[in-house]
Amino acid sequence: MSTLALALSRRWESLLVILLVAFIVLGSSLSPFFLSGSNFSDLTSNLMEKAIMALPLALIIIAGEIDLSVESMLGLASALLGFTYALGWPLWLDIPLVLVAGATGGLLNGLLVTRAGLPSLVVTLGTLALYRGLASVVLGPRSVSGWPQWFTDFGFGDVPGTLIPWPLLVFAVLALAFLFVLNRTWIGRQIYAIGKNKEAARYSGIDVAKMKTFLFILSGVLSALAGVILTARFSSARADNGQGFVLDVVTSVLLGGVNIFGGEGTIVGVVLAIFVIGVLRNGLTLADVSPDTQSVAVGALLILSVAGPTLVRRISAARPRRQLTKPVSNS
Amino acid sequence: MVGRRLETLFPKEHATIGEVALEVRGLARKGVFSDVSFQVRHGEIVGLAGLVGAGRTEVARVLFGIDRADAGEVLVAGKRADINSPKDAMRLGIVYVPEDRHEQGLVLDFSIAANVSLPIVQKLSRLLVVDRAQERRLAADYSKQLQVRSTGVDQTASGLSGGNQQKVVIAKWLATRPTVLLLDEPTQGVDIGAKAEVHRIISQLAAQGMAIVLISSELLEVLGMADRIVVLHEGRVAAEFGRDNASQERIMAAATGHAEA
Amino acid sequence: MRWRRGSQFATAGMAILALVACGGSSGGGGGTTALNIAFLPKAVNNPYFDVAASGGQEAATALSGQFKQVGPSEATGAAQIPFIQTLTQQNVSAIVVSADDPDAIAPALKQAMAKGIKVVGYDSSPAKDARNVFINQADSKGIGVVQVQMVCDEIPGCAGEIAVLSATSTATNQNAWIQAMKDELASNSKYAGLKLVKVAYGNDDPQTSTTEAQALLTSYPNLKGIISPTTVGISAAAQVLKQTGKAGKVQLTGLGTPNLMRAFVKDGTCKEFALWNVKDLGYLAYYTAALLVQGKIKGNPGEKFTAGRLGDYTIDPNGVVLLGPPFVFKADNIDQLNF
Amino acid sequence: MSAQAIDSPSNSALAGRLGLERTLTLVARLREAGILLVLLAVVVIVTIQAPLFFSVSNFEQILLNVSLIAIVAVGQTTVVLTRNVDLSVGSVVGLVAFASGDLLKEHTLGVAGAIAVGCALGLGLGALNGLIVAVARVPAIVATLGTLYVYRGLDFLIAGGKQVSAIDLPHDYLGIASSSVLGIPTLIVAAALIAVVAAYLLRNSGVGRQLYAIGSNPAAAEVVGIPTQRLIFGAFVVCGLCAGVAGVLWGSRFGSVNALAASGLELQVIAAVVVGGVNIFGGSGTVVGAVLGAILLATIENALRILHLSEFWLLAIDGAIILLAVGTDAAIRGYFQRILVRTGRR
Repeated sequence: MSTLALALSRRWESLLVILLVAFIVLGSSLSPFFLSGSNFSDLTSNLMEKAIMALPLALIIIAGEIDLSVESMLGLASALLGFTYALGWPLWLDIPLVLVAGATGGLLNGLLVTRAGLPSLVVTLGTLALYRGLASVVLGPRSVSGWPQWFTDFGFGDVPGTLIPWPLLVFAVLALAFLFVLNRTWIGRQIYAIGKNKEAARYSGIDVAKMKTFLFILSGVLSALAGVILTARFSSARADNGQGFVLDVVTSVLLGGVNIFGGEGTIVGVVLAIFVIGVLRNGLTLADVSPDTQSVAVGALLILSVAGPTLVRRISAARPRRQLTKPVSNS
Repeated sequence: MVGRRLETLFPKEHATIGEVALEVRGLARKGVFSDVSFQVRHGEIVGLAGLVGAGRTEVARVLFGIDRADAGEVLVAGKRADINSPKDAMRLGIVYVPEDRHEQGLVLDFSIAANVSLPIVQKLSRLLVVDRAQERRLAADYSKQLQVRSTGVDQTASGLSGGNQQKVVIAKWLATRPTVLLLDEPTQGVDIGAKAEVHRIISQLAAQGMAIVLISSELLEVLGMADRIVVLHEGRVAAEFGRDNASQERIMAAATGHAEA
Repeated sequence: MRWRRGSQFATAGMAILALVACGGSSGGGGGTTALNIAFLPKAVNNPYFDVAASGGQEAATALSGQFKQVGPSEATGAAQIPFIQTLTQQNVSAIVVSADDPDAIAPALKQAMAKGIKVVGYDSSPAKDARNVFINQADSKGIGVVQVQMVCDEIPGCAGEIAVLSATSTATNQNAWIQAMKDELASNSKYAGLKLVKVAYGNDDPQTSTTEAQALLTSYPNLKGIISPTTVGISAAAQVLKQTGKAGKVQLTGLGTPNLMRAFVKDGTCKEFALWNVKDLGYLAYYTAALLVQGKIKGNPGEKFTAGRLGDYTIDPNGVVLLGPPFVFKADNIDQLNF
Repeated sequence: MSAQAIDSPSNSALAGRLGLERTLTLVARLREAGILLVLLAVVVIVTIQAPLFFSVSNFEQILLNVSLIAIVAVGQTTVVLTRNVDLSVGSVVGLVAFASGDLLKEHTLGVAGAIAVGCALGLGLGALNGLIVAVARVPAIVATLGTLYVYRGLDFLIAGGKQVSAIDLPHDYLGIASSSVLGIPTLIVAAALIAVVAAYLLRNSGVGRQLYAIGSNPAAAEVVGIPTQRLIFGAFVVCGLCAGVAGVLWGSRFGSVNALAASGLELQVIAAVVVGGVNIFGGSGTVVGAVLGAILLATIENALRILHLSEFWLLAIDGAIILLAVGTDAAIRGYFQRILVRTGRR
């Protein structure tokens, strides 16, 4: 990563830390019950499914593509889990099956984008409808409940003796793994190369199609995992689980500093942005603002997180170019 | 430039011509080029001349695995090779310095070190982690060897001059230790000084035994650098000349389809 | 160089975890005796629940307690969970909830009860062990029987295909009434001629209910009657019958509010429908919650109590309080009630 | 120095493009014929299975369901032509539907006034989309994903849980949906009118042709001096206006409106537009195609109901159709491009 991009992302991340603190202050001023351990525990547990889906989506957008179908894959996974569990199959069989279904959905997205060469925007818009439709075909209006105690405790409960929700542990491990892969490994280096210049990556021997397909599969699997966790938390499998999540997931990636055109972005930024949105929504909820009205704020955040940098870039471009220290003779 | 003897313009070192490194027999791609055959030996520079649109870049893209041939075969060191992707080509020792440096050659936002290591970044990693020290050492060695002028291997490629950028692209492929080097308009859009340095590098590589295919629309460059010249006209081999019996007129005649007998 | 920036993540991450870990349950003891009671209906934009809320407000002013209503915009079961969590955080003294998915909200309600918050079910009961008392507007059997009886009176010869346009498939009250209707149709020979062909779900959303009602008419051309045991469904069905000119040919009955159905009863699209006094339901639910909060009743079976203007009530063996018999609205009595 | 022939890539690309242009409109014609064929096939198959499908009243029911989606599809087509997409149409229809319904309920405005305010509101919301995309240069997918939730959130804010029921609405407003002109329901006539006017303008007016040029090759359009950003802004305004018109008629059609009206409509509209041959890569496709696409989807939905198949398949079919239509688009486009590249060999 070039030094310029690093400086830019570090400045963006410190902006997010300030925003996080600001929203915590806003939250505590809106309601006396905000600053409490149990509230932060609830806030975090409501956030984990979206957070888990934001990680692979960050890699996909850095690689220059997008995946809008994540919330529908979550719904389909929840419906399949309910369907198989209602058949009496044990959970240790249902959960892997559901993750495989997630991988298959991701593979379909990947092949349509890399082999058929279709734009990922339209493909994943199609699968957003397709997977949600399949979920309602699998489970219809039914909801499956009666889950084993350990399963619902995992979804809804905290690690004994603390206020840390179990799903937070899952997310923390995944976040550290993604941070490691993106920053330190050749996979991360290739993802940045593909995002910054797809042609140069291809001409450097990188199998762009295989890498992108892998990322879509990863997104499918983790969306399915999020579906399992949400089913546990709600202790009820439904075809309409996860509806409307795509806004928060895409916003946390773009607010996190990932460039919509690919090539730039860090996991640290995305994780910070996830909690910024989580704290904002929780503060507004405690002030009895309905979730849908909250989406006005989150929707605005999404637009600003993309409009902001482009406007800054255009303003700085418009200013007369100061003489750079080293004359660049690009003859 | 007028009247100066060819040798002073193009520093052509003496290279011992070795075995056939790459042989192309009857290569064809529907509607683009057909029945293209030529050989490149170790230490030899084969110039591919012809007008723009003659299909020279398309041949190189097939040899490097970007496109697939419809007919013909490619032999590397005498053995038949099946090249379906750039990765296959690299494994066979064939590398390609593309015509468009910015679009296909470099990731401008990456540092020199990151660009040089890109094709072999997987090999430079242990347990997935990229060995940054080895990466920087590699980049530093090749920068010194090719005399890349920069503030250091951490400088972003976008800050380099055209000539230095081209050297980084060459360094990037030398790092893979290739046997066959395909060069597509290597000195296009490069200042005079850098052009000479690139030519010096090319002839040094040939001297060290590299088999080189030089695609160039500059007749003087082809005449000055190449040991043998293959001329393409509308996707077909129009003529082939040795270094001594080639001339601007003969090449232009072949390139425009008026070859004598 | 890389790890220095990583440390920034560590500091922010630690800040969150530290707050979460050491916070402990500083939320303080359960609800105090002050009457801070919140209503949580299946969905807020539903006129039926607005009327119940007005009853709750009336009881609140009578007992000088606080009343507020929060809830999701769409009647999907799981959507109520964040609201229950928030009310628990806000330390309300009691939650009066109509469950759209009784099992989904059970864990959250138990967590609230663990903190001393009283939970009263109304209209549609949460899981039995996730509430102190359930206020049932009318016993399910009674509602099922009266609706079958009404559709039979309306259809000439009391024979032919009938269909049900319900709310959501998971609502306990809807399923209980539909089951009661099926049992009544099977057991009572009087209804041998009636055949229930389809149960459609309008999700208590006007638009879905309209398209589902249309679908019933097109898919079953010789349908004789529609029973819609939900205020949103019955008014949507009435609108469709009028628009397609099938009013009078296809009978309509179910549960509806007088204000919504007045025009349709007057023009004969829907001869009669049943309901209960929704306002009283809200009043009784608030009153019972208040008594629980003040400790005047424990919610044990057999306990007797007076609920202000509504008089005396007893809690039956499985913790349910019955509001009263269903009330049948016809053209002649529809003007008396205004809600 | 170098005997390099001047052959800048854009000249040959532009020539190739115009050739491609004629072929793509040919493709659009083929696509429209294609949809009619599929439509005919569906009608025939379903009629065999369930004869009562083939009745004037049922067809009228289908067209009635289609009318509002078709109006929004007309607006969406103008946006997709410029290689953009507007995901917020569902929320615009919902917000306008509730706003105009509420105005009528509180008797602040007569029917004509409410309709005017509704259309103006739609136009304004479309203009805001246009500003974000054309001025702030935010990609349309992100901008309209954001405004989808912003407008829906505003809908909930002003609705505040309230609902506008049939009895609150004036009789002649409700009459619009149930009235008919020369025997044809007014909604269908309105939709047909809007489609015809839009089709005419897009094909024959200068602006219309420029929209096609922007979509097929934005760089070339800029070079030729077409005010791209201003036209893209205009396309979003038209899209907002169409959604506004549909929003105003929504209350009349469904009798009651709450804050959830028309949520999810955007997927149905995009499916109709894409299956109607409007190329997602921009630059080709017609309003007529989009309307035919909407009719095809509505016919399939109606057929599902008649055949008692569970209507849960609907959303899955919408998704599958988007993938199928875009796939065939790409295949056709790739095929023609290969021919053109091959003849004008580089």
